[in-house]
Amino acid sequence: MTQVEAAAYTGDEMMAVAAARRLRNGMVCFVGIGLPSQAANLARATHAPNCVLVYESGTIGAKPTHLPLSIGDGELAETADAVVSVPEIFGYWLQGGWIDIGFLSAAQIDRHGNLNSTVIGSYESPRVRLPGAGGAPEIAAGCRETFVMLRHESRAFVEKLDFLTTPGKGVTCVVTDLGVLEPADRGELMLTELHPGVTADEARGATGWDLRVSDDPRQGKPPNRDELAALRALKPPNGDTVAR
Amino acid sequence: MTQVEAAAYTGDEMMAVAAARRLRNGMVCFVGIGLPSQAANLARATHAPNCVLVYESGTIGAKPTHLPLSIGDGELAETADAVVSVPEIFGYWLQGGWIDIGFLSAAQIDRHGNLNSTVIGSYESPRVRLPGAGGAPEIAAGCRETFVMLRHESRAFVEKLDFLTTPGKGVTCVVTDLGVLEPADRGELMLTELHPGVTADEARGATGWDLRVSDDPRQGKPPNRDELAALRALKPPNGDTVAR
Amino acid sequence: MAEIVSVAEAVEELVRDGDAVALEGFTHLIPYAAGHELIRQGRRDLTLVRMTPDIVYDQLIGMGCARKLVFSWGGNPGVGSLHRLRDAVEHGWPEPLKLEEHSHAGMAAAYAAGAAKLPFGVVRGYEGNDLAARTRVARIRCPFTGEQLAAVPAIRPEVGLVHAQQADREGNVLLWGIPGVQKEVVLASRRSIVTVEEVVSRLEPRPNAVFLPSWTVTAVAVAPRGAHPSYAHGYYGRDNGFYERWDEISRDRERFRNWMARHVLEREPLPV
Amino acid sequence: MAEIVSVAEAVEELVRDGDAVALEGFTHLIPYAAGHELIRQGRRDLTLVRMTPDIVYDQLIGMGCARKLVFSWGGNPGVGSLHRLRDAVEHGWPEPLKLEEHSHAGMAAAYAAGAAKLPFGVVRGYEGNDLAARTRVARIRCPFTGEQLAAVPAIRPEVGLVHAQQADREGNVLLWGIPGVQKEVVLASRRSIVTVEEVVSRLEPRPNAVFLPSWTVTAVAVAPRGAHPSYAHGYYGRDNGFYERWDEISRDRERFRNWMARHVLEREPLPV
Repeated sequence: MTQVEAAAYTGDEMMAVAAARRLRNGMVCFVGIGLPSQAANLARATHAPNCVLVYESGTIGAKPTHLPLSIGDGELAETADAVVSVPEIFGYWLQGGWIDIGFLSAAQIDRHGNLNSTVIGSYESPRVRLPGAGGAPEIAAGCRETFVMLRHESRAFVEKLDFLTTPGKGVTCVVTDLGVLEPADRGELMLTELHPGVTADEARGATGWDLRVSDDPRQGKPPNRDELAALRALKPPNGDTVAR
Repeated sequence: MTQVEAAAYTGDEMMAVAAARRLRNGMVCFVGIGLPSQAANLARATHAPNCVLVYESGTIGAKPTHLPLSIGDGELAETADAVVSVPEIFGYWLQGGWIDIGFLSAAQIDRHGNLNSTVIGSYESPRVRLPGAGGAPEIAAGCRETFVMLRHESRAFVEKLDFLTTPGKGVTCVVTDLGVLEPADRGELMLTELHPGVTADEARGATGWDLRVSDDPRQGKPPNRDELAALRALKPPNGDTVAR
Repeated sequence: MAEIVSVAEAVEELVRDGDAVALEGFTHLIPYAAGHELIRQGRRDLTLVRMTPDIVYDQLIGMGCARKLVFSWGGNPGVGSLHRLRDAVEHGWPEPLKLEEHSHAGMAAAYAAGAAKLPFGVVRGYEGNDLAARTRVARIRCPFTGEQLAAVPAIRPEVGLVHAQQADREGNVLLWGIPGVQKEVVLASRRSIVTVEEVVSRLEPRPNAVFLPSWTVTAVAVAPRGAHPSYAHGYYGRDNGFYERWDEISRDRERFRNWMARHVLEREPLPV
Repeated sequence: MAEIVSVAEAVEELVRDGDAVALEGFTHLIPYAAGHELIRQGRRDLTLVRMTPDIVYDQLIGMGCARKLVFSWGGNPGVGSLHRLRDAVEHGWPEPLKLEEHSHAGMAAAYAAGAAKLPFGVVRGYEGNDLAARTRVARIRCPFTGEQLAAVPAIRPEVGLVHAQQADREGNVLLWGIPGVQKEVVLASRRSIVTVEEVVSRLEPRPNAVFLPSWTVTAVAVAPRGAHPSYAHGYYGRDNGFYERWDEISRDRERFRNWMARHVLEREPLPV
């Protein structure tokens, strides 16, 4: 398939494509809103049509044709194989051990994949109050693997988290707009793949700790036309009220 | 309403009628199979049409037209307002405190309303192995009141239980084929009502402990024609397979 | 048995200053009409309980109704921050807000424990992070395996408020679509208010439906479009545009107050 | 992903002597076809787990398949005793049977804990009676209120066996009507077998339905009327007459064995 030139896609699109390529057909994914939802739905629209999407709103096997804005949009319930309560989705399904891949994002990540989505600054008087834990700690603990998706900037890739919301123990890959990091010795994240046109030095410069880079980082492929077309077809609905 | 002569009804029918009369319209009843199911459905068919029947199979607001043989017959699900799982019916609904009256039976009862439905003889080598606890201990603990229905015989009304399956703390009335017992001082059961034609001495003779009798026990009324007709119309279905 | 009354009467009668109230609905069926009534009646010092505060709690907090927030994820889904929530936490405006925060799993277990009238729920969580030290959680040991787990205190609000599609004339309630923790919050609460899209003569069985018998609900009130800008499955869709516009409306204290005065206190309908 | 195989293959491959197996179905959808296959294949030393043993466990016990029974109510519903269960407990025939007995609430909580992969479940119960001393239960203290509650060990069978109305070709399963603990037992078990009335091309959403995705089920097998004499909502009713006749068939050891030889081992259909 023809590949697309760098200028023809955004960093977010590259992230979604890189994450989607890591999903195999039949995998069960616990998906949040935004980039993770894009990646998982892109996988479904391309090479992994039987990828199973589970949203924390209790929709199991949702098959949205457009990206939902919230994790509880009506289309998720309408297209799901089953809709269960929130206590059940966290108890029987996530903690129950049925999910292969959990997707997470955060405001900060450290070299061990630990995540902060709680505060910037001190907890008692934060500079920025972030949304908080949500399902993240138990997603990271309950899924077989955790994929993190996060734009690569030194204020996000930090030496020390302001708050540890989610332990990084289960993180098996971090997809950024520059490349992919994977845990190496003692769980420290190492840059193992670079997106097209990105150098290891750029990634180092965007990381707040002394980033380890694998000997010969893989060179990622740009999105091909099919991937880009499928991704753009998932465009979220516009802001108007949709009568159902 | 015309009343019916003694010969015209059985002891079990008198029990069902006496128990049904104690149910008020709108009460929520946790019902087992057999006499309790008869009593509660009789109340629904006569003076308490909005009596709510909850069966431990998870059927809430079941409105059977015939008495079910098992607590999980299909008709219960078909006529119920809601059908929930067994963990939910015991967790959210019974333990959750929503039930007014729980009905129980047993093989043995003592003077404090404690019940045995586990073994006759010793636990390790029982003379008779009975079905066991089922929902009884939590029904007695979770409902506002417990009604016991039990044929009055000295082998059932015993000085000492062979096994205490269900504490009698919540028992507010025991309906037998001879009369009605209610807890008096220190929770000891006292005979407070006699069915038509029954004497206190008969009840004493059918009780394995020295039965206390209230000063002037109420004289129960026999079933009237409407009650008997309604009760008999509830006759369980015959044993043949009913295709659904 | 639930009484069928107006939203104003239900709130007037059942919600007091200082109560712990839970307005639930996981993205779907969020009880905005009831929330706006709390604001119009000027309730104060509320402990607001809700997994995902959403815009409705941003509004209650910004209007000074809340003393404390119990929550697990406080953002504008798919959009960004809840600016009034942030302003209260970061700058104490209009007044300081105490936080008790959980993870979704913890809070869901706490509601389920509340519904089952157990004093605590158990989850495998709150481990290896900074959250445990900042919230109400305890370690509990399995008496069979020795494993250490997290116990979260049951949530038993004074008043649970949810929105549903339908009630019948007896006050029985039916909702369908994403059920969230609505059943749990009604069963866990000491009193409950259910607003509905409409009263119908007969509730029909449906896939994924939750039935709440009249005897579990304190008051039912009719509030058509009472979940807007959230949605009511089968009635109207989520107003994603409003969620996006809220970001701007709520950024500025004055603009927020003016908007609330006009559209909530004075009930001027939103432009369609 | 569930494989679609025959009942015999599923049992052959997934159930071993000595396993803890749970054949569930609360009155409804009891997996008789799977139970009879366990008998035909001569499984031994099974720990049989089930809230209400029903006739299927009377048959397994009487045929010498079981070493232990974990249960909460062991009778013939609406009829009386399970004579083979009683004979095993009272006289050790055909061999002694160990009992671990619970209340319904305790056992339901134990299944729910198993499904949630928690090591124990919590109930307010097992208090003031003689049961606590005779079963696996422990007291647990609420770290917030100090209340003492009962902890029951989670049930995590080696194999969970349930019957359902339908599967699709991918092995997704749908059941409806009284759901009992079927979802819990499949999710709690290490391996699972679901027998179904039929395979359909598309599973339709229905009220009170339980959907089990293919990836939660190890094997699906088609067994029409596989729940008889229990019932399958929408397919056939409960054979109450058989439940009544079983009382006589099972009272006598010889008559029981002859009946089992003829109708289970040699599969002679019952007279209609």
